[in-house]
Amino acid sequence: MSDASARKDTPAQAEFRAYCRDWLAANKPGEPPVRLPQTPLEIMTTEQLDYLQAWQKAAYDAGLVGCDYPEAVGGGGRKDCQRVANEEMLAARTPFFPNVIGLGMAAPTVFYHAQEAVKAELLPRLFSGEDIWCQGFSEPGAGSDLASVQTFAEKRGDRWVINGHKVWTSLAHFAEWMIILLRTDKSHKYDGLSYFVVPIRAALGNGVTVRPLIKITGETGFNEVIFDNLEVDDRYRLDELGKGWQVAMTTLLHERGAGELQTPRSGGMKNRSSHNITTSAVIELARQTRRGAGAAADDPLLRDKLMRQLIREEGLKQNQRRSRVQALLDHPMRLPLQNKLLASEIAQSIASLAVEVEGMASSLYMGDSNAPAGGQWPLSYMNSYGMTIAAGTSEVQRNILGERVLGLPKSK
Amino acid sequence: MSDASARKDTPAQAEFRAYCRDWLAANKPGEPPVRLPQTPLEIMTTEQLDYLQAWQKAAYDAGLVGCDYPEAVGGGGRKDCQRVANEEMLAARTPFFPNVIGLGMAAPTVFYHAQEAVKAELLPRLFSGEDIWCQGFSEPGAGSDLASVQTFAEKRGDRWVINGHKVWTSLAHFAEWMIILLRTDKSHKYDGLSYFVVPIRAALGNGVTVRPLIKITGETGFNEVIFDNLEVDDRYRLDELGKGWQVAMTTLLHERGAGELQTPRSGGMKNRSSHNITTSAVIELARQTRRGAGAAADDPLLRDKLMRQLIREEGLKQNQRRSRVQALLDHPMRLPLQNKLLASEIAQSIASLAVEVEGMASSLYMGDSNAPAGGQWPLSYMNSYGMTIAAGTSEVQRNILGERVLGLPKSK
Amino acid sequence: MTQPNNYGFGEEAALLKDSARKFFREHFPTDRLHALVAADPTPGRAPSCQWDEALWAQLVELGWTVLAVPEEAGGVGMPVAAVAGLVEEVGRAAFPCPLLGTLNATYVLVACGEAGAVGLADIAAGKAATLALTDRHGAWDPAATEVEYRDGGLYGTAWFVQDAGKCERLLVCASTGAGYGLFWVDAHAAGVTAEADGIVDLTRDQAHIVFDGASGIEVSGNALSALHQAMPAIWTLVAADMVGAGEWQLQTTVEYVSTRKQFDRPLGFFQAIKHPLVEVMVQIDEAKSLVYNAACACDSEPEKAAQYAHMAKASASDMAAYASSRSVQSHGGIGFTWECYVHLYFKRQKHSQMLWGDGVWHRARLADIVIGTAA
Amino acid sequence: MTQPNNYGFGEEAALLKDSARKFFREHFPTDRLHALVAADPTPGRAPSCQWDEALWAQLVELGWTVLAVPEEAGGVGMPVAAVAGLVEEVGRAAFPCPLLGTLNATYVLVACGEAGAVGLADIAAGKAATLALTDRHGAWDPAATEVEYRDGGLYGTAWFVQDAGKCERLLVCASTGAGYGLFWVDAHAAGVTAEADGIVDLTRDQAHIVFDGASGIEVSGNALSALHQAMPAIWTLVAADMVGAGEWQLQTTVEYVSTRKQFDRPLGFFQAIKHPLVEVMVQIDEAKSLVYNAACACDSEPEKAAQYAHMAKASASDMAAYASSRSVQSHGGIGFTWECYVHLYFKRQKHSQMLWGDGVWHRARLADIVIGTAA
Repeated sequence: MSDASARKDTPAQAEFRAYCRDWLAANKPGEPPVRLPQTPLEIMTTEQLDYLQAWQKAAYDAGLVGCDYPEAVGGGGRKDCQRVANEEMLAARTPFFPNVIGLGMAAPTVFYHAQEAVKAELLPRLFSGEDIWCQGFSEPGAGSDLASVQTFAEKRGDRWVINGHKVWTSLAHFAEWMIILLRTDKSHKYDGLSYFVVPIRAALGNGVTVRPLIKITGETGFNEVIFDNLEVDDRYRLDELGKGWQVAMTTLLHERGAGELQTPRSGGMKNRSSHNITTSAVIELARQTRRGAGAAADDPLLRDKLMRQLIREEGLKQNQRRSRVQALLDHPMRLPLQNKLLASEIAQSIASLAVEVEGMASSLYMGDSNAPAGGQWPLSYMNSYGMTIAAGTSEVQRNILGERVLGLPKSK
Repeated sequence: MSDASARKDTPAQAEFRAYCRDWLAANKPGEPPVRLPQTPLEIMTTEQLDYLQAWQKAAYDAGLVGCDYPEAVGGGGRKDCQRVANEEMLAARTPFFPNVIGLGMAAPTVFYHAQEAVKAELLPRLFSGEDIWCQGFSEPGAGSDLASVQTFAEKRGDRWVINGHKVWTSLAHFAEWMIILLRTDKSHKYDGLSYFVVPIRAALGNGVTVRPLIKITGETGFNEVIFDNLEVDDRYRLDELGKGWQVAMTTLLHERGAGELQTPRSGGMKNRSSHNITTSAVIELARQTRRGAGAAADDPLLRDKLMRQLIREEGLKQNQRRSRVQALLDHPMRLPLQNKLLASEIAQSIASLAVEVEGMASSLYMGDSNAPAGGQWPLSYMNSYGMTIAAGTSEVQRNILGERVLGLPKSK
Repeated sequence: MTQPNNYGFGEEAALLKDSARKFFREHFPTDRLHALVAADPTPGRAPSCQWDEALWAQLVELGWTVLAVPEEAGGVGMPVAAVAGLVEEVGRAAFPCPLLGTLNATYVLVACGEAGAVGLADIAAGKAATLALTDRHGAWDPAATEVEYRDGGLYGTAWFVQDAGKCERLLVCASTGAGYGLFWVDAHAAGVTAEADGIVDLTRDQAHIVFDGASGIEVSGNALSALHQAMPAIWTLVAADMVGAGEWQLQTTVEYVSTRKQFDRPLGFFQAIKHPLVEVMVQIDEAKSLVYNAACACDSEPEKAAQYAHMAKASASDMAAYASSRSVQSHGGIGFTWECYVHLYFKRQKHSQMLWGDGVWHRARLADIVIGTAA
Repeated sequence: MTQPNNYGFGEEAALLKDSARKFFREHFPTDRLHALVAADPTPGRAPSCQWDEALWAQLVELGWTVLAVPEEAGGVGMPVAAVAGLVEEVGRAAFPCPLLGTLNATYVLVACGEAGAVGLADIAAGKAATLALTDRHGAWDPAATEVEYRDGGLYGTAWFVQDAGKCERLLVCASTGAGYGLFWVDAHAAGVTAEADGIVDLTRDQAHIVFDGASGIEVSGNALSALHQAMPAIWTLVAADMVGAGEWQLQTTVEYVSTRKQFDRPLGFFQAIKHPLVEVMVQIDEAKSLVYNAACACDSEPEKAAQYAHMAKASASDMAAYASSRSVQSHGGIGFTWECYVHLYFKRQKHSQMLWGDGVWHRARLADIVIGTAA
C-alpha cells in the first residue's frame, strides 16, 4: 500500500515520505508498558494516556502531525502531506494518537472558524497532544435531533455564562478543552445555536463537573459534563452568533472523513491487547472452536455467514477505494455518507457472528479465565451498539442517505 | 380436526354437523372438467366459473352457506353453525366457492348496513353464488391511502350519478354487483365518503366499462372499472351519507377474518392443477432436485432455510389457534391483525425459496415442458407481490399493528 | 393422540400465570432486580451469585417447584402447558432463581421411571436441582459429557451448569462402562467442587463442576433415553422464559419510544422505530404460539413433542436476538448505559439464546425429523 | 502483482462507458424495450427471441464485441475493468443481445492459448458466440457437462445456453476419453439442434442444444483448466450487468416514490419506503465496488481473481434479489402490472441471479479458498 501510493507522489511528497520512513525507523515507540484499549475513546488510566501522549508529542515534534496546516498555527506548512505521513505511520504500525477528537473534529473546526489569535493559541498544543479535546454536542434531550440542544450561553458584558448538561462526552475526564454547541437564542431552533470552545480542566470544580457514565459493558470511558455558570470569553466563540449549526456541519463533515483537511492518523500497532473486529479474526476463532465432531470453521452454515461478513468488509474497503475514482461515481457524497453506517453495522454483525461461533462459551466474560479470547467478543458485541447509536444513529444515517443522495423528501 | 372440534359442539351444532357430513358424502362434486386456478380471484374462463357456481348453488340449497344469517335474508337462521359447515367442507375437500368477495366482504357489510328490503333482494343470490360480487375500493390515486378515493357520486333527485375509475377489481369481469366506496363531498376527506352497492353487469356499456389488467405474470384476473354517468337508486346506499369510511371498516374487518360473522368457506380439494404454496411442497421439490452430487434436500443451508419456513408457517397456524385461547392473549386484536401480513409474507418467502431450490431451472416458465412443477413456482413468486401489496400493503399492515396494538403514534 | 384446542391451558393454568405475574409485579419490580444484581459493573468482576433467597423460599412454599412433580411423587402433576405459563412470567421478571433447573431435573427424573423417585422426593421436599451434562465445548448433545463413572465414583468436569450456586442437588450425566448413566448427587458432597464462572448474564449464575470421586445415586442406566424423552419439555421451558423476557423488552421499549421526543415527535412516530418493534411483536407471538403448541405436545402428543419443541426453541432464540438488539438500539444513548435496565434483559436473552441449543442447531435437528437425515 | 488504485479504469474506459450510456439512452429507451419484448404476455407463450438486430449490428460495427479480443488476434485488448464498465451499461439498458456470451467465449478462448485463435478470429470478424456446458440440473460445475465427444463428433445435450438464438458459434465443453475438451462449433452446423426454452426473462433467450454427431474444432484438450482461468472474468461481467440493472431499478423506483402521493405525502417521505431504498443503494454500491475490484484482479492480480470474483457475484446476486423485490413492492399496484416496466428488470435480475452460480454457491467456493476445504 505504502509503495503503491508512493508511485503517485509529487517530488515534495516523495522527499517527505522518505523523511517519515527514516524517522519512524529510528523513533517508533516500543511496546507499551500497559495494556492499551481498543480505541482512543476507551482510554481509562493515566498510564495509558501518558504513553500515548508521549508518542503524539514525539510525532508532532518530528513534523508528522498537522503537516498540511500553516506554520502560523503550529502546522507543517506542507501541501497534501498528512496523507503521506499517515500511510507511513500505518505501515510502521505505530500506536494510535490519544487526541483523536482534537485532531479529527476540533482542529479543522477551529481552523476554519476561529479568530487567528485563538488558532495560534490552541492548535499547537492540540497537535502535540499536550491538550486533549472532547466534544460537547449531545444532551439528555438532544440525541439524534442534535439541533434541539438546550445548554444555554447568556451574554454578560464581554463574557458568556454557560449552564446546562452534556452527555456521552468521551475523553472529558482527561480533556483540557471542549468544542461545544450552545443555545444562544431560545426562539429559533437552528439559528439560535452558537459554537464555542470552552476550557474544561481549568474550570473543574468551578463551573464544570465531569462525571463518568458506565456503559452496558461495565466499562467507563464517556461522561456527562455539567455546566454551572461557567464563564467564557467571547473570543472563544467560533464564527458568528447564530451560526453554530453551520460550524457544527464542519465538525461532522470531518468526523465522517468527508472534509477538506486530512486528519492526522496513526495506528496499526499490534500488541498483546489488540482485538481486531475483523472477519479474519472470527475465521480464526471458528478454526479454534469445536463444533460437533469438527471445527466450527467446517460448518457449512457458519462458512456461509463468515463469507457474507468477509464480502461486506471487502465491499466497504472497495467503496473507499472507488470513492477516489471519479469515473465510477454517480454522486459525490454517495459513498462517503455510507461510511459510518456500514462501518458500525459491519462491526456489529462481525461481533454478533463471533458470539454465535463461541456458542455457550460466549456466556463467559472478561473476568473468567476460560473465556475464549479473554471474553472480548461479547464485550465487542455490546460495544458495537455504541457505534450504531453514537454520532447519528443508523436510522438517522439512512435518512441522510435517502434525502441527501437519493433526493427523497425529508422524513422529519 | 373435525373430530377434535366436534367434541365441543352444542347439541344443535352436533346435529347440523352430522347432517353436513351426510350431505357432503352424497353430494360432493366430482373432478372438475377443467383446470382450476389457485384461488377464486384468478378465475379466467366461464368453464371454470360454471363448475364452481354450480357447486356453490348446491351447497347453498343444502343449507351449508349463510347458515348464521337470518332466514329473512336468505340465511339458515342457525347459531354459530357456519364454522361447523366450513370444517366439514374442509374435511371433505370440496372445491372453493367462486363468490369469495361476496361471501367474505359484501355479505356482512350489506347485512349490517343496508335497508331490510335491499338485504332481502341481494343476499339470497349472493349466498347461492348466482350473483358474483366484486369490490371497488382502490383507485389509481388511492391505494394504501384508501380514504383519498375520488370516484364521485352526485345526487340528482332520488338517484346518484357516478363518475370515476376503480382499479385492481378482481372478478369484475364476472360480477353482477360491486360494493363501492364513493366520494359524495369533496370538502371532507373521511366524512365525505359514502358506501354503495352498484350493479355492474346490468350496466355494462351503459355507464360501466370493465377492462382487464394484465399482471406481471402475464395473467389476467383483475380489472379496471370505469364509471361514466352510471345512475344508481338511493336505496343502494349503505348506511348514512358521509359514513362510508365506517362502513368500509366493517368490510375490512371481515376481510381480515376479524369480524363477527364467520365467512362461509369451502376448499381443500386436490386436483391435477393444485399447487399448494406450502413448505412441504418445497421440501418435496428439494427432494426431487439434484444439487451437486446429492439432492437439494440434503444441502445444509437449504435445510436451514426450509426449516425457517416451516417454523413460520406452523407459527401462523398456532397464532390462529392461540387467538381463541383467552388466557394466552394480552390484546384482542394483536393476533388477528397479524394474519394478513404474515400469510402474505410467508407465501412470498416460500415461493422465493422454491425458486432458489430450482436454481437455473427457475428460468423456465409455464410454456416450457421441462419446467419443474410446470413453471408454477416462478409464477407463484411473482403473484406473491399481489398479496403483499393488495388489501393494505405490508407497510400499511405494520403501521396498523404499531398504532392499533402497540399504541404508537400515527405515522401519517 | 391429538391436542386439545386450548393447549390444555385451563382455568388453573390461567390462575397460576396470573398470580405469578402479580407476585413479581408486587415483590420484584425491575428496579429491585437491578439493585440486586448490578452493583458491580466492572467487566472483570469476580463471579458472584446474587439472588433473593427469602423470596425464593416463598415461591417454594407456594409450591412452584413441585408443579411438575407427579402427584404420586408428592407433587401437583400440572401439565407442561401450565408450567410454561409460569415460566413465561419468571422470564418476564428475569427473576434469578433455580426454577428452570429444578423443572429440568424433574422432567428427566420422571423419564427415569421408578429409579427417579429418590430425586423427585428431594424436589418434593423443596430442594433445588440442576442438570450437569455439558462438555467444555458447550456441546448440546449429552453424549459429549466429560464426566465418567468408575469405581463407584464420578470423575471429570461438567461445564456450563446453570444456577449451580443456588442448587442443592445435581443431576449428572456420566459415561459408564455400559453406556451413559444419570446420577443424583448432593451438590455439597465430598468430591464435588463448583468453580463459579464469570459470566455476562447478571440474572443467572453458572459454574463448571469438578467431580473427583464423588458418589451419587444412579437414577438411570440409560441416560440418553431418559434425556431424549425429557428434552422437549426442557427446550420448551427455556423458550417460554425467553418469550416472557421478550415481552418485557418490547413493552419497555414501546413505553420509551412513546415518551422520548426527537424532531418534535415521539420516537415511535418514525417508521424506522415503529416497524422494527412490530417485527419484534410478530416474532414474540410466533415463539409464544409455538411454545404452547410444544408444551401441549409434551402433555398429549408426545410423538410430536421433539418436533414442536425444536420449532419453539429455534423461534425463541432468533426472537431473543432481535428483540435484544432492538431494545438497546431504540433506547439510543440511554440504552447503552448501565443505569438503564434494558441491558439486564439483553444479557439474559443472549444467554438463553445459546442454552440447550441455538436456532441453527434446533433447525438442523428439526430437519432430521421432517426431511430425514441428509444422505 | 498489485492492483492500481483506480482499478486501471482509465480515460478510455470512462469514455467507453459514457458513450454506451448515451447510446442506449438515445437508441434504446425502456419503452422501446417493452414494445420489443413484451408484446405477448401469456404465461404459456411459445419461446421467442425478440431483439433489435440492426442496433446490434451497429454495436458490432462500433467494435464492442472485440474489446476483449487481444490486439494480436485482431481485437482491442481492453482490460476487464473497462469491459465491465460497458457491460454495466448494457445491464442498465437490459439490452437483449449476445454481448455477454461473446465476451465469455472470448475469455475462454484466450485461456486456450494458441488453439483458441480460430475462435478469436471468428469473433474478431463479428460472429457472436455463447458457452454451452451446463447439464440438465443447472450445475455450475463445467465437469457436469452431458455432452460427449466421441468418434469425431459431439453427442448429448447442453442446457441453459444463454442467448442461443442470437449466436452463430457455440463454445462447447464435452467429456472426451482423456478428460474434457472445448469445441468451437458452428451453431447452424449439421447435428446441432437448438430447442428454444420458454423462459420468464423477456430480455434474453435460452435454449437447450442437442448434439447428434456435430463436428467442431477442438480448441482445448484441457477444458477445466481454461475455464478455471476464464471464469473469474465471466462471473465479474454478469455481476456488472446486474449492477447496471440494479441501478435502473433503484432510480426508477426513487422517481416513482418521489412523485406518487399517499396520505398527502410523496411515498418516499415514509421511512418504510425510504430506508429499504437506501439499503438497495448500499447493496448496489457494495456489488459495484466488488465488481471493479474483481475486474482489476483479472487484469493485474490473477492469483486473487477467483476470490474477488466470487465476492462480486455473490454480492450482486443478493443485491439483485433485494432490488427486484423492492422495485415491485414500492411501486404498489402499478408495479404489479404488465404495463409498468419494472417487471422486465425483475425478471432479468432473477435470471442473472442464478447465472453461473447463485450467492450461496459463490460463498461456498469463496470459503474453500479463504478458510480451506472443510474437513
